[in-house]
Amino acid sequence: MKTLTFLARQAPFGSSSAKACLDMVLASAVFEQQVNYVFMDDGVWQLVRGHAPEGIGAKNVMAALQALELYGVEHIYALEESLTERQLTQAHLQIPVRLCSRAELSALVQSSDVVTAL
Amino acid sequence: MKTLTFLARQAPFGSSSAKACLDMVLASAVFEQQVNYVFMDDGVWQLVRGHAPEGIGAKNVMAALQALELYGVEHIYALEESLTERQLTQAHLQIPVRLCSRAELSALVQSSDVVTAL
Amino acid sequence: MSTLHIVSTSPFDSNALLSALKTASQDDAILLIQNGVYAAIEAPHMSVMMALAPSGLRMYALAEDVDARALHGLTQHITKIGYSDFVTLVCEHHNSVSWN
Amino acid sequence: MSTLHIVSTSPFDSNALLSALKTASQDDAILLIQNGVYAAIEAPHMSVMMALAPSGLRMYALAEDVDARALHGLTQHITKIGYSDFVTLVCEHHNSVSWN
Amino acid sequence: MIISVMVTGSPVSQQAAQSALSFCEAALCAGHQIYRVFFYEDAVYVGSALSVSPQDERNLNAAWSEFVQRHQLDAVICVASALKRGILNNSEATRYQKPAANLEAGFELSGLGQWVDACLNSDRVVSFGA
Amino acid sequence: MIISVMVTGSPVSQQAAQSALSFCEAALCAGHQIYRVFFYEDAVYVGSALSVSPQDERNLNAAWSEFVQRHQLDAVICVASALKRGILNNSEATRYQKPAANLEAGFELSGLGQWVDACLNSDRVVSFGA
Repeated sequence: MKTLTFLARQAPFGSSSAKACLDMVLASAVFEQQVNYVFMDDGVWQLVRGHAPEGIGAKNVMAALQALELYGVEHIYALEESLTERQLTQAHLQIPVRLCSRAELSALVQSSDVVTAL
Repeated sequence: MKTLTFLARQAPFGSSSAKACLDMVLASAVFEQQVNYVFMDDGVWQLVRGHAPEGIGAKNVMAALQALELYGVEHIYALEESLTERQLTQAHLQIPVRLCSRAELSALVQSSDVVTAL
Repeated sequence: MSTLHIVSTSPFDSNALLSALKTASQDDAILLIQNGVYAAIEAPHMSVMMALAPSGLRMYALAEDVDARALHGLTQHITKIGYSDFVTLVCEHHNSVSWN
Repeated sequence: MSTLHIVSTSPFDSNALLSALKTASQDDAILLIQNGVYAAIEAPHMSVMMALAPSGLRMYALAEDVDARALHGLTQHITKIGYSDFVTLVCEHHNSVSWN
Repeated sequence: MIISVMVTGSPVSQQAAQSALSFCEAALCAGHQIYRVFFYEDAVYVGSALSVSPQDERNLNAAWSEFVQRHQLDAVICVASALKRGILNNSEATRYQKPAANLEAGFELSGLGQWVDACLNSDRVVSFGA
Repeated sequence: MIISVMVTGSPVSQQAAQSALSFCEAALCAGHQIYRVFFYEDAVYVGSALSVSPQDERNLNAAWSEFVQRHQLDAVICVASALKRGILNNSEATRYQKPAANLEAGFELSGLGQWVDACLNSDRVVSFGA
């Protein structure tokens, strides 16, 4: 088993990156690897509760975050600094996440076998 | 005759934007319109003398800047603030340009019929 | 003679908004669309950036993009508008610049 | 256990370098490629950003990308390397992160 | 008013082509005339007839094709951008000896002159990028 | 070492696919083994057989195709990314009743599982984005 860490860094709807990262996380979970899913920079916007993208012709792709636990993805982090910069708190988020500091992120990255930032 | 203003804002080789903007400028000149070609933000890197993109499998697209005069494109500007931020001076540039201030840029934009930022 | 500045990228990861604000004249307007709407939140980082705008500059954010992203508590200086107002803004201004 | 951080976008228009610098540990390395190489210039704006790096962090810039862009006067903290050294760096580090 | 629209962003990985379509719909709805829609750079992928969307997602290429045909709009795809990206009509496929064409119905391949012409003949030009 | 490479950027409008190719060439040159190259998101356009470059410009799609065939590399294009973007092999074209296929020689369409498999079987994985 390897440790695969994903850094979700882009906002949810302006580009396809958020969905691309989520699909990689789910595929890794299907292969029963150790997955870390970290939301940072504009990626923390992906976690926000209440997305309603019908008006922009998009699917609510981030609704699948709710299914992460079913897939066995349990190590979900948000970089505290990124939330703070955007005036976001846990109360704004649609799933519970562990807040992590820069130092914790650094350690997580260093201890992973493969790190993918999308 | 209309005044078409182009704001070249991206660096020359990492994306195709610089070439796309140049092609639009040349097409506008062929139609004998009044063209303003403004280099600003990372777009000022397009003007730098000595590009050697062979090592990255690219053509030296910006060599065509030399031909602008032949096409009748004479209003070529660089935003002074953008040059300064990047420690660039006229001596680094492959063609002579008029330095413009933010206020001059604003006036240029407002007085144009069509403005394209690429 | 006034210009509509359309900003479509996130102010946290792009200098598009900054360039637009510094280039805008006071009778211009700014319209935030796509990820540009994140600039409409109340946050210290955004206030600092918005302070660079000429005084009196009108600011709008596209409702469809704001709602998609579930942004709440927009700063009061920014008016939420729909696509039909977007079209009206385009017509009311002499020209537009799209900052990506 | 150390990480190679590969930064490919311009520091003037993207927060990729900033994120990489803040995430890097002191035994990591940064490699600038593509438009990321613009971070290698001597400029006050870049010095401020680079000061966020942990002390001792090694910094490299890919020669092919530097030369393509005709960058001169790189800051002395950054070593110019070619693709074969890029491969060596990948092998020498436990993993890599590509910041775009 | 007479309005022209330029699109430069990729239809699958960016939002520009969706925003542009909504804008065009609203412009027609308000009684304006669309002189031309010009697809440039990665936006030329809008013209691919081969794209297949997941069943629960909207196919933006199909939506654009349907829209321009229903309103009989002049929808021009920049031929230089298209050739580089492998978007070909029958005559380009033949000219370059490629095995297939893939240009969606409703779109025409032409040069940047069509964009300049749109600038000259429109009251307003709006661009949709990234 | 055993190395795998992922590419996510568009071959025409971004530099990622060029950087990735130079990296792969250097890796082979240094005696390393490339387990797989995985094309994801806009990088799947590398697999278009219909792209036509101006005569004085390098065709990166052709260069990649030639490279993977010469070295008999495992070059996988993400099928989900490819379908959305209109990159089809014969069987997908038939399945979705599309008029043509356009997948370049040397590439195979497959799922994200191939990327996870590459992570498990490689000593190093390097990504090339924007």
